[in-house]
Amino acid sequence: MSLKLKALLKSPWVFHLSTGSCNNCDIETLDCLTPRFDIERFGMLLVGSIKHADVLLVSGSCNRMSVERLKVLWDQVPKPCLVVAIGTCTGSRGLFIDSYNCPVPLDKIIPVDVYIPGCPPKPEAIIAGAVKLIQKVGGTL
Amino acid sequence: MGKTIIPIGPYHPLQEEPEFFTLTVEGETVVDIDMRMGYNHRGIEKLSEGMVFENSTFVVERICGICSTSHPYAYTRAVEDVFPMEVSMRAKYIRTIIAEGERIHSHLLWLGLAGHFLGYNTVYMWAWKLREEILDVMEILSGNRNNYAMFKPGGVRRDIRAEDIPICLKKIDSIVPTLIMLKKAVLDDPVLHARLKGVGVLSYQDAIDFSALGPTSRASGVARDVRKDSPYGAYQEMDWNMIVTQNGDVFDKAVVRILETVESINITKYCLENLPDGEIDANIKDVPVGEGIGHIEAPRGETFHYVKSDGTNRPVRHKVRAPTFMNLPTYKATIVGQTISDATIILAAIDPCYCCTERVAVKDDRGRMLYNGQDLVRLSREKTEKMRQRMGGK
Amino acid sequence: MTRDEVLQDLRERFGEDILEFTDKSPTRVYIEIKPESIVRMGTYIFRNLGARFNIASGTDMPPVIEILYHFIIEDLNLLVSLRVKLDRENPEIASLAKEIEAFNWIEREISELLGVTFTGHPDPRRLLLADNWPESVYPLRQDYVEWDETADRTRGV
Amino acid sequence: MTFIYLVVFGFAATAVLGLITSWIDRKVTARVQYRVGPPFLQPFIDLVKLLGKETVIPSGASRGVFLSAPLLGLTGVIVVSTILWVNQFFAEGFAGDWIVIIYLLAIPSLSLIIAGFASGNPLASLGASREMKLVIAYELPFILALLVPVISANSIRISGILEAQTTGIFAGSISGILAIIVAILCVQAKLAFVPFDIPEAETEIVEGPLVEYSGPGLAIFKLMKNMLFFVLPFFLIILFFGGLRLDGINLLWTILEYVGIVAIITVIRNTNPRVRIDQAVRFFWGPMTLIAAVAVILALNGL
Repeated sequence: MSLKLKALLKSPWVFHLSTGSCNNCDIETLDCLTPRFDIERFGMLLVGSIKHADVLLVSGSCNRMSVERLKVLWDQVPKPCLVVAIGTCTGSRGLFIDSYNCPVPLDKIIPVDVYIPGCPPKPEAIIAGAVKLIQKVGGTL
Repeated sequence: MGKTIIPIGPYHPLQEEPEFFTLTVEGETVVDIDMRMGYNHRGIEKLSEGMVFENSTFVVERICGICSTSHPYAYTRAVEDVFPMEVSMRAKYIRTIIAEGERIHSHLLWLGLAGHFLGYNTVYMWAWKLREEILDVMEILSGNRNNYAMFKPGGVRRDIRAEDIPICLKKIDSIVPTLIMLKKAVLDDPVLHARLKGVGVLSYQDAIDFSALGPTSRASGVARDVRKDSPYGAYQEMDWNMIVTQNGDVFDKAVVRILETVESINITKYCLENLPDGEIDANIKDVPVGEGIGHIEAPRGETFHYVKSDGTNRPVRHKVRAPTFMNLPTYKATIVGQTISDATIILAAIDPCYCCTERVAVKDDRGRMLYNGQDLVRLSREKTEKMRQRMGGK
Repeated sequence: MTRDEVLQDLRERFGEDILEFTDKSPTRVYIEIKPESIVRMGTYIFRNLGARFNIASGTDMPPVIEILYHFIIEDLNLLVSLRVKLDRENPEIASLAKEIEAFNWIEREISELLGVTFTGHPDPRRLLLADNWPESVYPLRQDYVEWDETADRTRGV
Repeated sequence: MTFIYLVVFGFAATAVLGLITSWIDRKVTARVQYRVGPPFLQPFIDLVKLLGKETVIPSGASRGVFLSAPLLGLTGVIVVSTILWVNQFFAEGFAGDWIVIIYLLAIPSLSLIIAGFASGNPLASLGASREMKLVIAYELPFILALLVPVISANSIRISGILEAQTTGIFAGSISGILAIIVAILCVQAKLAFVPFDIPEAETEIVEGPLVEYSGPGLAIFKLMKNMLFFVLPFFLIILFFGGLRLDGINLLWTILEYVGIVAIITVIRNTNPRVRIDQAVRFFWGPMTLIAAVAVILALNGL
């Protein structure tokens, strides 16, 4: 494994994107930062600008308006960049599959590396998902 | 000085959810604002076609994660307004416990995020640390950290076990000292005073004109609380205070929320200690034709549900109005003339919740789409269709 | 004013505008009125009776579109709902938003989702739907059909 | 010889110590917030990672300026730290090196301003204009506060200031204490930490000037900030605490002084909300300038 990749896996800065979610996944993601879970232990930081991000955490069921923005943002993000889909909505669109405003699933818009199912996934599940992501990219899974 | 356009969003660290605001600024002063909604609009209506009254609670729960009690509560009250049924006292107490638990966690969440927006991350971490304890209580009571799935028309889905109550009370008691310390630290901080007082004032008249709700209106001196005005649940059984302040600025909105958290803790404790015995569920007998309205006080203000029934086991129409829908337009009234630095905290002070605002959860039984691929659902639907045709076909 | 006085007052003042008066329960009253009287009656209830505007809800019930304006008089715990029925082919009603700010967004929402025109609305832009959403397709109408051919409804995972 | 000083001390040593400082800062922050905090090597890993990322140049930006701005800032810090190191351990500086340092310390801020305007992003240029206002606000009290040791030592050379403190450090006098208070608050603003992180307010203007930077550009800016986080406390120690002393028990004192200053900065940053730019300007031009002026007057009277 190259040094570049090693460093990336030890310091994934995440940018959080909601594409029309019910907020629960977003709140549980934020929860990962707080004292009980504290993902800064693993070098993860939540950043404000997409330009600083290494990992995109996407939640929500991809509605028509946010999908357009999602495509623009995906072009802007500096590569290499990993994508984590949080919640059932991003995986299968769950309840919202027949909604007139949610035409396409997330993995048809941008490539997804890891899915974390759950409605909402618990913070422990999100951390476990992040670990899986690191293992997968690092080639140990 | 020339005018510049400053975008906030759609993806901005200020907000967990996407929303697009365009601020027109002169130097640092905001002169105009435009809001574009729609980044969170999921159109729940068309996909929930064909849901029976009982199942709809799960859909409305997913309108918003933070208000995942308020919407089912308002919805069940609306259904109970259509159906003639009596909810037992025990069910009412359990509902009140869950609703107040949600208010505590929602207000703590707000406090933390407000601190974060001001760059005061210590408040953010402390408030969310306290919030974890409440989420633990909710997990003990309902099995879930969020999306509690406790409500159903006629009662509640799960009972509270007697042996859980002392554990919950202990957990709730354990956060009180820290909460009081945090309250002092926030309300007595001179830098916070300098930063928040007199900022983003919503006048009394504006609060009336915009029909502002919840803490947003109560901070402006409009004493408006569904729990007092139109009592429901177990709120009549105990003494508690409606927190009203007069200034309408960001600081007052924070004061209202923090003091309300303390009130909510007392209500929850009272309910847990005095939980009456009895059934938790009432059965629905027959479905009358008619319409019903249910409204309750969510953490952000009044949540309003309207249900129309045509005698079948599904609603014809179900309209949802979340509090942010009424509160968010007040942003325009409060922000003009303020600086960009204040714009974010003024917006945060409303405690906006876009997923609620853009829900439009309208159910409708005449569509052709199925809710879920499961064959069971389809079969029962076809059966109902046949029955309906037999009954004269609508 | 007591509950009875309020209702009596409404009956007297707007006798000609009221089509049907349903006194459903101690806290709920439904009043069906003529569409053209909505501005007068809405403003009266909001301004003079000190009511709060809850929300308006529109339903497509062929051959009419029904709009309910819900007001609550908080001191009396009384919910007054004004019902208007509009022609489905050409639904049009006067806007209340220019009088009272609270009506602004809900009228925008109803007009884009149900296709009701609110005449005199100060800001008749889209509120919720995307910019590429086609004109005169209203998702909340009963006869809505999927228009987007690229939409993927396979269940996937 | 100059080149070795520049590379070994000005850059390498300062960078390593700066990254360690930033780890201390993050760790203390985490402890204040009941968290565990990042591992020791985290700042180094972050840096390596950022260097390996792609650089995205925004379409509205002026390419050359956008890419050279971080280098300009880094150069400024390297030169400052070289002067400090050389004065501390190797040779006498030149006459008036104090003035040169004050000027060079403005370069990182300048580079941020340039970066902000070159990005062609409204948030970045807003951040740049805030940075500009902030610089104007804190420069006056900062210079006044740093004038106190110059007056007390009666020398405008760093080596002279160090020499004058062999008998007793300036932090022991009333004027010294007042000046340190002002200087630390100005350092807070220079480093753009809460409550004066107005130019980079993450939740308002998305890190301001840095919003469009990615990859190596961002890495250099972060490195610059971390080095500054070492250089500024170092400078204060030289001016008020008699410099770094590496002999025997004094080594412990030096570390304590250094970590103490860093901890004070971190604690201030974690117990305050961000202020508005107009409040910051009023704060620095009002009470801070006043206190600094009093300190100067006291120092002139030998207190």
